[in-house]
Amino acid sequence: MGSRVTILYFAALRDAAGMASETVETSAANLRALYEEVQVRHQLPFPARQLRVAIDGDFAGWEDVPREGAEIAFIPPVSGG
Amino acid sequence: MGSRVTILYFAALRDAAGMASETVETSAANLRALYEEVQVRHQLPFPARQLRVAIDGDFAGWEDVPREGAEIAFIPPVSGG
Amino acid sequence: MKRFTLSDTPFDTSALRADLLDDRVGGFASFEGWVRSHNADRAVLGLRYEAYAALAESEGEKIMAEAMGRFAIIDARCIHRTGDLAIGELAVWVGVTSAHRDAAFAACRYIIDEVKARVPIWKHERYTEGDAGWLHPQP
Amino acid sequence: MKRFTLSDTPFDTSALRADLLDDRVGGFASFEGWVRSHNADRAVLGLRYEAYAALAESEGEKIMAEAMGRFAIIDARCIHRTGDLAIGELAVWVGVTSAHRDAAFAACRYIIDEVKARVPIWKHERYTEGDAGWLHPQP
Repeated sequence: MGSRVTILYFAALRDAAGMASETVETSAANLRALYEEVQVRHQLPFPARQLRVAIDGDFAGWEDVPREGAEIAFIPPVSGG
Repeated sequence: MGSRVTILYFAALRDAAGMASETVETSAANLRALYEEVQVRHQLPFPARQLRVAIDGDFAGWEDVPREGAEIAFIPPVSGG
Repeated sequence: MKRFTLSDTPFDTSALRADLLDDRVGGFASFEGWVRSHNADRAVLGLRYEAYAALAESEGEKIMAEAMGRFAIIDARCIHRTGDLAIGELAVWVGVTSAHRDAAFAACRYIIDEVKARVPIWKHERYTEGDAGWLHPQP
Repeated sequence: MKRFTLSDTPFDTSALRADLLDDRVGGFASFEGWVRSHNADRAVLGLRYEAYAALAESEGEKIMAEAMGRFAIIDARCIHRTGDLAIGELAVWVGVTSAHRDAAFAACRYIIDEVKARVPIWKHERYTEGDAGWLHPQP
């Protein structure tokens, strides 16, 4: 029984994935496992430890569970300012 | 044999002296002695140690000699900004 | 009231400053980030900022609330550009008012440092040599 | 070129800022001192700044040269009002440009601190209770 989630990609992650977002069915136990799935599939250039992760527009923890319908963003190192 | 110098007064010193400047004949050996003369005469509200002194638009030392024709300013604590 | 905003067009700093006018203010400190012609020794043609807008706005607002709580300031604003910028254009503006200058300087510094460290905005630079790339500095 | 000036009329900060535009600039830090409605718990009606102009200009210029030498900055300006000012008017403005923000903040802070400590300018405040007086803070 998986969850359907939408994943947002920004900056170098978007360039590597070749898309700004995708909706996937996942059975990953937590966000770390979900990132590992997509990292392999898209050959994403960052290990999880260099990223932050957000659910529905709030920063979240890597052990959080990908809830059905969630919007999940993997946040590469920022460079504003 | 004294020197003729012009003394400038600013802010509370000017209010106390009742004038912005005066030209005086002085035989004071240095600027400290000159200040002591005018401090007594005008009842100026600061001891020399709270002031700085300038000659001809440059900061000077209290041991400097009042040269003939010099423009001397006693500088009360500043409050710009 | 929003203290942190994103703008996809050039913004007018005098309006932002006027928004902070208050007769209790003695000190106003501000910081502006401008697009430089060179970065890390490479000649830059121009750049683009991309943001995760929803999270950038909430995290930016959180930083402003932290600054209001930590420093004896009267008010503060920050605005950050997104989209394409040319050399010399304003990328970010921070303005802080206080009764005394210590707090205004400290809060202004805190805001720009935290915005650069935490707000999900990314810079994409185009170089005169023809290549381009995202900046993802490792902390 | 003069980096420090006295002005006996209100001045336009956008012209001063424009004077510092340079495509090597990454960070611009500025500080403004505004006339507050209260000082040390007393309600202020307005104030007057008096300067020993010749010495204020040379000492101000010396501070700017010190800042240029001590910090990795590109340029800096400071302007200080003299004469009568109302609540909310701008008393002093400092602007500093640099490639990186550390130096701009540090130099901006240095300039305003040194100007307040060393430049022969005096503030005369008028209070709502009818009295008035010079401010001569003891160091």
